[in-house]
Amino acid sequence: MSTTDTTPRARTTSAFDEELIPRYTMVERVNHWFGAITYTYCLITGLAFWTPYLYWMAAIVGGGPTARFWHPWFGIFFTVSQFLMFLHWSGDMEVDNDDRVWADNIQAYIENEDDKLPPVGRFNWGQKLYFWGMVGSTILLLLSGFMLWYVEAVPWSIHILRYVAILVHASVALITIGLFLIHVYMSTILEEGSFGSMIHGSVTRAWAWTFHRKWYYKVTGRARPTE
Amino acid sequence: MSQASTEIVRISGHAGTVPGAGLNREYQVCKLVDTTTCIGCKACEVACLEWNGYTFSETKFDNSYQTMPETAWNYWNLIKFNEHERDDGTMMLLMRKDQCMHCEDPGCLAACPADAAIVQYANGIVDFQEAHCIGCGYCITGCPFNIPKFSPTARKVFKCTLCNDRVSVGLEPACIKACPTGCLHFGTKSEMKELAETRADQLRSQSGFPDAGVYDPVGVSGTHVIYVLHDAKNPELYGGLPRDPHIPLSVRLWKGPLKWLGNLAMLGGLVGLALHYMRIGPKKEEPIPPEDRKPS
Amino acid sequence: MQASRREFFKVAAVGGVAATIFGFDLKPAYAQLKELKIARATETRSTCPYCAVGCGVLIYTIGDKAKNVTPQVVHVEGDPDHPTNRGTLCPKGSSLEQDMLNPRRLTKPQVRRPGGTDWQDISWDDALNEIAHWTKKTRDETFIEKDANDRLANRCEGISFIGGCTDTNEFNYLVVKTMRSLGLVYLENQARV
Amino acid sequence: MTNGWIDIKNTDMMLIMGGNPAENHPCGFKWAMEAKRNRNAKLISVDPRFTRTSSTADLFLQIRAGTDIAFLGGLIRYAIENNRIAKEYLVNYTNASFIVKEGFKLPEDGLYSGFDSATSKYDLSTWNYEGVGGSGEQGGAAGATGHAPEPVPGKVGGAAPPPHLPPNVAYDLTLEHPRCVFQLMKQQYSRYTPETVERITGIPKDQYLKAVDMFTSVRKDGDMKKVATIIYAVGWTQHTFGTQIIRTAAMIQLLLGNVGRAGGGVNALRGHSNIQGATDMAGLFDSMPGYLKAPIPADTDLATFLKRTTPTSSKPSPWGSWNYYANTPAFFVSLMKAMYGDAATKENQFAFDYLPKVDRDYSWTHIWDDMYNGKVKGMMAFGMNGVMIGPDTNKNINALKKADWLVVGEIYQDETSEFWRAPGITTDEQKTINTTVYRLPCAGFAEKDGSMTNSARWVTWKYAAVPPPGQARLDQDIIADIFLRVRDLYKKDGGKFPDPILNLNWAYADSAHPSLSQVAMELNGKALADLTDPVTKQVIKAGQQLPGFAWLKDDGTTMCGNWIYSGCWTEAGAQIQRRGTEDPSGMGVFPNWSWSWPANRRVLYNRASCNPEGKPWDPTRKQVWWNEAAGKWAGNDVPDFKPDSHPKDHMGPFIMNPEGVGRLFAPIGVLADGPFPEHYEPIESPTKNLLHPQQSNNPLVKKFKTPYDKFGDPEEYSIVCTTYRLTEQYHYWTKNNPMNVQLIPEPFVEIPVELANEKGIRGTDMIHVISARGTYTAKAFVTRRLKPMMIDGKKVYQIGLPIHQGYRGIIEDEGKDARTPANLLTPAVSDPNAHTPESKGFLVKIEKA
Repeated sequence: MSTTDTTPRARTTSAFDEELIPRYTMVERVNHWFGAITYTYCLITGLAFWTPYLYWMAAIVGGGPTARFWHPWFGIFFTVSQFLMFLHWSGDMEVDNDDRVWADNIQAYIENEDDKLPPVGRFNWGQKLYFWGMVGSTILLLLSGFMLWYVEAVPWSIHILRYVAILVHASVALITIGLFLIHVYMSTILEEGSFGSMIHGSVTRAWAWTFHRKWYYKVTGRARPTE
Repeated sequence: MSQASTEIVRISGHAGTVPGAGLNREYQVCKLVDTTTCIGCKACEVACLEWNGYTFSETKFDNSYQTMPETAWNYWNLIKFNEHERDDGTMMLLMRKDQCMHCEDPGCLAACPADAAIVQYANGIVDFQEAHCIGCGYCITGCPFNIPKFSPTARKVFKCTLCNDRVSVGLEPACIKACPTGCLHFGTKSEMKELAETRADQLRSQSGFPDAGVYDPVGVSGTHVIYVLHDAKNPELYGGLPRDPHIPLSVRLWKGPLKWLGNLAMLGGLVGLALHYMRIGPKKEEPIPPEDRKPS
Repeated sequence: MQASRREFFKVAAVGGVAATIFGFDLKPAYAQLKELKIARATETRSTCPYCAVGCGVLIYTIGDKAKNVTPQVVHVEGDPDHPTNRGTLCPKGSSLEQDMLNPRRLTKPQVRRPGGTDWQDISWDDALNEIAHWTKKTRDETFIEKDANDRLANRCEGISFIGGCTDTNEFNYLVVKTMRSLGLVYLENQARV
Repeated sequence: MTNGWIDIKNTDMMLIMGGNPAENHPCGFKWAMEAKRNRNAKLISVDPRFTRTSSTADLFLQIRAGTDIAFLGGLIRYAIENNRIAKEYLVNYTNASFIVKEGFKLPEDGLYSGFDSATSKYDLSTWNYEGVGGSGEQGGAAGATGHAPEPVPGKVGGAAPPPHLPPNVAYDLTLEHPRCVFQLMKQQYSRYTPETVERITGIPKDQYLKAVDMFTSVRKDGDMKKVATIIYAVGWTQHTFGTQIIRTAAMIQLLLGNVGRAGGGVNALRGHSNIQGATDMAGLFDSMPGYLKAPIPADTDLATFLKRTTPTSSKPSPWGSWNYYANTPAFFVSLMKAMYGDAATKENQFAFDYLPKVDRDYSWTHIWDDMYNGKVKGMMAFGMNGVMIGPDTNKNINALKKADWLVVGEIYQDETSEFWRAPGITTDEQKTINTTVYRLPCAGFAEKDGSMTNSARWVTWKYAAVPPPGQARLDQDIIADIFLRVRDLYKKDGGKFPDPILNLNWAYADSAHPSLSQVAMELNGKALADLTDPVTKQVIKAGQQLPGFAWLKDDGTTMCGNWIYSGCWTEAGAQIQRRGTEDPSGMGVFPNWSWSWPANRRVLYNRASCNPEGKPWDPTRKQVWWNEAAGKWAGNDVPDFKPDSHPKDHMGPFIMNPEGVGRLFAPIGVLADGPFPEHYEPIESPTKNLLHPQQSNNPLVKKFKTPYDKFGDPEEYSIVCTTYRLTEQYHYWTKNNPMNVQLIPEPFVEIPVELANEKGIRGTDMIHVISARGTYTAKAFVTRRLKPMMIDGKKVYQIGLPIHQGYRGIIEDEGKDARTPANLLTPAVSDPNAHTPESKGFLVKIEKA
């Protein structure tokens, strides 16, 4: 892939390229969708509570009281899925030196000039950022959410915590929304093949080679030629 | 249309003053609680309970005459008892009726996300509409007086309505009616303010309370429940009446800048992503170069 | 509790006339007032049975006192016309509704027999007959016609009547009439203690 | 109350002592607050505890329970010493100038003259005024409040004839005569110095002086315009010298000229809705309706009885005395006509023999003692929870075990009907208790009509709102039914002296269900023959309702169930149902609201609100006044006076006293234990009487002899305990009411912080309060509202406990408390005058449970 050639190269797919290699186990996928659904539920209901202009969203999920009733529970379900994700993926989420270089050149990634970037492992720096962002946010949302859920359990003498909770919950939720939007955008529209991977659990060799080359080498057992 | 909204201020083709100007009624209602004549009899508590149909919740003796530590979802009106020794060694039993203050600038309403769950009437009553309440509890956070309380059975939040069902037909609130000593008064805000100031003045000049005063906190733009206190400089003595209540800063930030910033960010994010797709487009997988097809 | 919950959530728009009295601008879609629970209740004037201030109370009952209706108490509050309490009530007076609607009320005559360890139900007729027999028996056994100095005494020292604090004047007078005529001298009242 | 609830708003000064109206009469207390708000009136609260009344007071003093006479006696001394007295009032309206017989001795040693230690009785002959003109001691009796002398049974001829008041009394208007009442009073209270008061009451001298100065300031510089009131309740009554405490208050009010005046008076706050009516109707052994005296065996016929009980006036000869009780024969005969109708004839002395004759004390504590001793075999208790009310609950329970039968008419399950399963009585023991107990469901207040009389003597009709629940029946129907069945038995089988039963007037339209309006009309009275007023020529036809008690006759031509209620239901209709809300004078008279006895007067003795010339002491608070043009008394209130008595006739304003004036000195045993109040210690007291250690207690108090009548040694039981009600609860009634139980969920004991620290007790810890008679168990309420006191140099603690909880009730039935009635602790000793037991001020010790 030329660094100057902006015209997409004609695909020379081969059967080899289209061979599938497993990327997510069944458990990982189910959990991911469990997380996705619970998050989306929290997102819809949360947005309904966030602004009157989106209060109609509560109607979609059964009306305000219902939405309010399930929102914290779905938050907990989401937390459970986050915890499982943590168990599944935290090992692959460590940021290494390649990632730092990658991060420094993120502009190239945004502009689809991926070959200016160092090859990445199972997850790139952006995904790791998303992962850790979500893990951290979940912890904060959980803590602040409990304080909102059982607000009267926070003694009046330290009711400043109630105030902190309300800001934290909203602010962190906004952060997750930002992360979530990018995540959804990239995995459904931007990066062809990603969405399928979370459905079927596998990717093509080409996909793996293109986007997660180090991982490709690792799972196919090929050493990187330059090494 | 109600009288409140049909008050005439200008008339076309009319010479002279507006008839009725200066005579128009003031509609802002107000409860006056004169703690210096409160005898802590709890008639207001029972009257509230009876009128509103809440009957029994279990209480425990807690080394005080006070019925329970705080108001409850089904106990909107609570007298707080505090033993206090003055500097000269004389004993005081400070008793203050705690209930919704019906703030002019209500923190509960500011914090509430549910459409029409909290309304403020022209007469100043801040009313929870349980039919619209979603039970989120944000009002609990928004209230600087710790008044709204969540009912786990109803899954909604309740508080004093200032008996709007009674007030709307020209009756006084149940607590006011019951009060045996006249420590509770009900009328327009300006009348109550005047009565309160007169009483505070009497306490200063006649009863040896130089710090007597009226509690009508400006932080929430005034309240529709005002207190006369023996010691207006130390409202905390009266069961933790806040010295300077206001809508919490965090609620203001949350409902103000944060909300607009957040909305902007979300909208901006969506637009940005769309533009990104249009300008840069999808990432596609590429064929694997031959060198990487070979097994190592 | 059930009833009161229902009551609480039952909302009804209040007519425009009533609503304007204190300046409500009701937009029913947004704000609905609880209906006034005594709007069509019947008002009966009574006197609080507790302390000797004698506060006037208004007892609100459902039903218009028509023949086929047994009234039911829904609310009690002070009588604003009464010069002493002017509509106010203390915590005891304010809870009078519960004194009337109290599941702990006694509703049938009972007797505890000698050596008994529990109550037994008894009909009014049997109970009053037995009491009348006891009264006559004890009176006849203990009646003193003449005292030790041979002066007329005409008293019965075997029976005592103790009267309560909330009985009406008329009841008290009937007690004095009947009990004095039975010769009772151990006739005492809450007034003493 | 001499005055009324609303009238309190007219006062300038309130001494609230022995009562806690903010808690026990909140709706009446509003008028005290009105006085504070509108008149800048001052409120002094004197109580063993800092109560919710104290929280509104300008001055609070913590007093040792039972030392009120010392406090008030010191107040009398202070007022006299500082000339804060109403001289003109004192001279003209009280017996201050009356000269007392030679030989009368003040109780410097604790005893008045005439004490016989063998019988523990006083010879009353020296307790009298000096007569002028020899044969002075004819006729005349003690007067309105007197107590029947008790002949000694078994002694032929009974006791010596009671002394009588002289018709012409020697007097000295300069009040200088050494034996005049004023000088004796001054001498009596000269011993009550602030220092002595401090040692007895525990009130520091400086605080005490502040209080008495504040109270007497209404008479500063001879001013007569201001008015002070004294307000009390059973905190005064429930002592072995309770009546004398109240008398001391009355003396102060006479001394300061506060009686009869708007915003003044001596105001008893009665504790129950119709205690006043029950007293008026004489549901008490020693009186007949309208405060007529009960006959005694010495009253061998009607004439003897009437002579004994009808006072004759006794006064300085130039003065007048209406002596209204001179009409006793008319009142009594009309009562007998009401009771026995046609069976009461002139020939049979209006059935005088039908009435039981009392020869001794049959009062409350005696009932239980005599029941314990097997004398009283049956009891009917209607709305009266005798076990709880005590005193000495244990004794009452054990007395009931010995009774043959008990009838309880109640609306809730009460402790009295369930005495046989009181805590501690096992099932096996229950099987040995042979009392038959009937428990009859009665009607609640809202289910009955009828009238009740409040503390201000207002007789107000109420209407039934709902029918009684289940099989419950109206109380009057039950009493009627029992009576009619007994009458049938006597008709059928005969028996001992059936005449009064067979002849009782029971002419109610529905005899089994007497209509209370008919009974109320009987109370008012009606003419039995055509009557004509000799002056106005007004005619009342036979059968017509009487307009008032002035029409009552002693010849059997009128009948009236209670003379003081005459006027309550006239030909003009039921006055007690009136609802006029107008108050023309603005002084809270409300003359057209219901009706008050006597004769719709709202402030008693209101003639005394004017100076001797008939002009109001304070022109801004005009109650009544002499209208020279009309030649009669006029007023905003009904004058409590002879309407046409010209001021220059000098008729005394206290028309119910034979003297016509107020009694600073109570002569001839009107009060059994002394003409002047003297400080005695409660029967159980932490200290000897500092005035006369050899005579600590009231010498007339009797102790019973059962094993339950035990008394504590102050060495062991060193804490002074008092009992009280809480505003949230009503006696033993609202403990069945969830809302009130919510307000006060559990019994507790209020103890001072210092005592708690000493004993290692923290708030809400369970503790035992132990007296010589019983143990009460509840949670500790550790408070700074009770402080340790220094009594004669010794540190004394006071504690207090509410009386409400027992062994039946919401929390009791759920087993959430120790089920110990407060009156397990109290002693069965009582006041020799009013026979009220001493529940306020007894000794206990406390222990952590």
